[in-house]
Amino acid sequence: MIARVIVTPKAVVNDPQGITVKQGLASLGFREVSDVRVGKYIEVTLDTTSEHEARQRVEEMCRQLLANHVIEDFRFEVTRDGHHR
Amino acid sequence: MIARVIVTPKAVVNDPQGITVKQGLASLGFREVSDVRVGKYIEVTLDTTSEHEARQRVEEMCRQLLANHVIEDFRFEVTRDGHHR
Amino acid sequence: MSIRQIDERKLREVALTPDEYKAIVEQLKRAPNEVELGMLGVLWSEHCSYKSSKALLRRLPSTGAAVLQGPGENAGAVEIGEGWAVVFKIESHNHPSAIEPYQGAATGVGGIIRDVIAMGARPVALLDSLRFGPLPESSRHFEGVVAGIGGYGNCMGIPTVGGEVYFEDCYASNPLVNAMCVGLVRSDQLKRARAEGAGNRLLLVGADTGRDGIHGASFASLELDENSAERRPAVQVGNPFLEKCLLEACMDLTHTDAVVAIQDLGAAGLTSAVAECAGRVPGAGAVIDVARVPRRERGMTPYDVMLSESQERMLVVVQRGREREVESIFHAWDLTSAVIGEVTEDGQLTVVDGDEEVARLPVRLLTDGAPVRRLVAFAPEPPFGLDVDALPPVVDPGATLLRLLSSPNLCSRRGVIRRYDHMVGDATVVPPGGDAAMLRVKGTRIGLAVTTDCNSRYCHLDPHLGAQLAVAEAARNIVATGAKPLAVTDCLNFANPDRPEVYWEMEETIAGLAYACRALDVPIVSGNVSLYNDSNGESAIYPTPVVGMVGLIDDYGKRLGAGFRQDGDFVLLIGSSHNDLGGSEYLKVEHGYVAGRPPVLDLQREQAVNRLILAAAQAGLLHSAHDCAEGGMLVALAESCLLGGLGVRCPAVRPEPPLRLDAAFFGESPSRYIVSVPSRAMPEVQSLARRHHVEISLLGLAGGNVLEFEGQLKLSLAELREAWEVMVR
Amino acid sequence: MKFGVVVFPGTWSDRDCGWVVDQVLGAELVYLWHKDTDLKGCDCVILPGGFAYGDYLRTGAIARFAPIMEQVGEFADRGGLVWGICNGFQVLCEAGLLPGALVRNASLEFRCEWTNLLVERTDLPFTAACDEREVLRIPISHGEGSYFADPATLSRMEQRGQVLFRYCDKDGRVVPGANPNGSLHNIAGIVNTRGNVLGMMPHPERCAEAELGGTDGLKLFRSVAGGAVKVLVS
Ligand SMILES: Nc1ncnc2c1ncn2[C@@H]1O[C@H](COP(=O)(O)OP(=O)(O)O)[C@@H](O)[C@H]1O
Ligand SMILES: [Mg+2]
Repeated sequence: MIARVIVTPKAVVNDPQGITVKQGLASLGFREVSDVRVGKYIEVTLDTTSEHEARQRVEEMCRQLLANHVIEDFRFEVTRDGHHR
Repeated sequence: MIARVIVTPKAVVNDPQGITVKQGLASLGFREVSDVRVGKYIEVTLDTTSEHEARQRVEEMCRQLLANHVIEDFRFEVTRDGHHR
Repeated sequence: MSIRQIDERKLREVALTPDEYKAIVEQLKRAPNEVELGMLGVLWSEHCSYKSSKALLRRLPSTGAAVLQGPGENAGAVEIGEGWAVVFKIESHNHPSAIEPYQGAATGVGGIIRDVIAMGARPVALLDSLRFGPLPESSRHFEGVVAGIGGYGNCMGIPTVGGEVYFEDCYASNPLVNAMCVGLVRSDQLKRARAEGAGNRLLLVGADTGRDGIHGASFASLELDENSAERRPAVQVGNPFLEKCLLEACMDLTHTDAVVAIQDLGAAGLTSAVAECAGRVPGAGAVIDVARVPRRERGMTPYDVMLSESQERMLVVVQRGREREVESIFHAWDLTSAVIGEVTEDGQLTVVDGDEEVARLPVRLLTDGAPVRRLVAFAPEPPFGLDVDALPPVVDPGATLLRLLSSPNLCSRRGVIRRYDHMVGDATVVPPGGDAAMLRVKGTRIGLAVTTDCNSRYCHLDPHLGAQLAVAEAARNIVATGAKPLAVTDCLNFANPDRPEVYWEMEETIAGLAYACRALDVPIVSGNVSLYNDSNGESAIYPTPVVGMVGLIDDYGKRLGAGFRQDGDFVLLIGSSHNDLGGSEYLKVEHGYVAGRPPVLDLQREQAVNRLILAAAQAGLLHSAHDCAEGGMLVALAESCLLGGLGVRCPAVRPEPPLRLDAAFFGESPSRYIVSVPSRAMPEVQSLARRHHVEISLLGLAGGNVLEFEGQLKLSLAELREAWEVMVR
Repeated sequence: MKFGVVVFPGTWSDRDCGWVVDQVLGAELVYLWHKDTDLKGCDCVILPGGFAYGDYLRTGAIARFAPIMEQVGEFADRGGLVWGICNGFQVLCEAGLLPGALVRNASLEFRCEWTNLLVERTDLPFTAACDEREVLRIPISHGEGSYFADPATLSRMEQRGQVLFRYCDKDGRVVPGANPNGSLHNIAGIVNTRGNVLGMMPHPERCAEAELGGTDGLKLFRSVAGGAVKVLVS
């Protein structure tokens, strides 16, 4: 199983990195960019057969370690194989 | 338009963060985790109507700024609205 | 056996010439196999074999009463008293940094730290000597490199206390990133990486081995060209956290006497680590089983494992039978370790994969076999001369001063310095920002001053004199803190030595270094050479011999800073000024060119001036000292004001002919200092100066918040600071 | 008075804190290994600065799960003194022993420089030896020291006087220009409601001796030591 976890800064938390990237893009001529948020992407490979169980475990990992609920939101998807969508 | 860009360390490249997070998860009892890779998630909002054009532009952004082609790969999806899947 | 039997492509891939291949075949009396060819390729690369510079390097003085370890080990070591030794070395990471600035610089820092650890010393300071093309074009290099150095050093908890940053056109496509590490060890605990004792075990510890930087060493010895892209995987990602654990575990090794030697893995990975370790012991050899090497990736071949340059790995030679004892120390830090082989006495480096032998080469062939390259030197046309008398006189010295203070090479480095943790360790008693930094040796009163210096413009105009001036400036920066120059490590950065004018630069530079180090009595105990800083043969860099110097003061309570401290202090210029405008920052900034001869240097006078400063400092007569470097007397004076937050009032300067006003203000005559002296101490300072036959002149009185030369210039500290801190966001 | 200094893999201020406690303050010192499960009877636990576990993922995220942290949590609940410095502050937030979180500096740059701190309370063991609204000069050294808490939490903290140190100018004015990292309300250090757990980004252990540029840091160590131990050097 592969879990693809996306962790993003909460909207209330200001995201200087996002702002800087946006400015960087603008200075490169990408003026159509109106907003940028920068978060984390975490790919977890699990030796589990049950997709259901995998989901529960990954949910646990996120709550305990992968994300900090004070400043971050998380979401994830679990797929059987390595295919990217 | 919203582009969701995922930047990951190249498969051959050392990923200290992934290695350390994997050990962290193991010590928390998530022993079924066989591999962890940590990358970036970048959400770019564009004022563009054409999805096709957006794709081309985001591709450009990744090449020029968002990803470091020396050590990172990138992939992205472009959607009309803010919905996550 | 002839060259035709191997195709040229394979040779190019391992960066061996047909002649070198012939030499291999002759000495082996057979053709090397794939693995052997790869191993020889990396060890015979310029980076590992020094085949183009060896002959010249022998001319450098490397001995001295206090020297415990000169060149040849992982780092040099010098006795500093009370049972302590200082260990230090400088190394370049130019090519990787050109391609991936952050990781290139970071892994450069990681590498030099491991060299110091291998000597059994605890790293206590880092310095970084950096050169880039002009901003903003080179800001990607500049920002990435500074971030990378901080990223690694800060995470390791080793303060970065010094360095340099220069911006010059010639570095646009060949930035220079030289990192220096300084460590401390009890003299009797000093380690040497010698594979003694047949049967002793080879323990590989730290990171798992991946396909990192295969051919990195040979890559570092090639000019950057359009194909560099394909060699890009040679750039790696460092793991400072792992190295920190490695550091602490290696420090804990002092708890056991089971360790025979420690050797870091750097360029050419396992191959070079084992070969060097065995090579230092006559007749010694080693057997390695690649199957026992912990891997990060699947499907790695013996070739991959032997050539991998994965970072954060150490090789430890352990007494046979005591592996467990040593491994337990690494396991306490959650580090993986594996016994991968043992020391032999057959003088061969044998590589097996399980029970299959995959390579067997004489250690000597690997370490000393590379044919020394005999290169031609040819003096190029001397650069433009300079007719000083033809220069228009300086109109508005104040305006010129502001332009100089805000010029990229002279402006405040605070923006860089504060991105480095320069305080961790509670030992930084003179912080970066002035001349040399100083670290105290805890538990003693001993202070260690450290600096890196090189004005490559001087070297470009006259490599022999330029090299001398680099040594002299380093010494001056040390002396300005009240410390006595102790020893040197050098990083020689050049373009492609196959070009006669470049090889000539190397000859001249090394001769100049040797001459100055002898005259100032500072041995060179370690160093590094980086060649081919020369993309596509165009845009060759200036010859850049970076001098890293360590100095010693027996009581750091007597140390000096560069900034003025006391209202009413007398401000003196120590040393004499001449029309030294050649290659000056003034000439570049105000007149737009690099020309003329570098300042004349009289090493006897240099010594006299340094002795005077040290005597006065020892006697506690000085409140501050700052050497005059780029920008000359007036820039140095302004820096002393800004660093101390105190102005200075001076009568007009009326130079004695033939000395010109512009030269008096902005000329770069060496052997000069700006000092501040409490009035009561003036008589003693004057008599000291007489005794040392050193010219001193009273510039003015410290105090207030303006820098003034009556009727010539008057600037508030605020104005000066605004100009000086242009690069501080 | 016995100080315990916790050592995680990647910690580096442990030796500096140890030096000050032992060599400067002259108090009793014990190092606490992250794998330890008892606090060796110390009266104050210091979580020092560094990059525990490389600060990978998030600062302090992995360290908070170290075995020793359970003891530290219980010790705090019993009212024991817990003092997180820099990385230690980050660990305490991750562990939930202090509210809020520390995020990337607004400049996105690591910053090592001297700052001025306004002492907001002197009725706590950590600042007992300071004067009312004293300004302390103490250096910072971090890349992720920008304090964040949601508005509700923040105002609750302010009401309860949980903000102990704020970045200010040399005259004690809490102004944006004195804020080195973008912390909300210029927050440099906070305590829990009970006042026995302190987290601060600046490094007092780096300014306990004049030769290092200042001695204001020693005031905090003295406060904790309650003047009970006599100072060897200063
Ligand atoms: N890259 C750097 N890293 C750390 N410190 C630096 C760096 N560049 C300059 N510095 C510090 O800034 C101060 C001024 O640098 P520089 O002008 O080269 O001094 P000098 O002219 O005395 O050699 C010195 O203390 C130096 O160590
Ligand atoms: Mg100087």
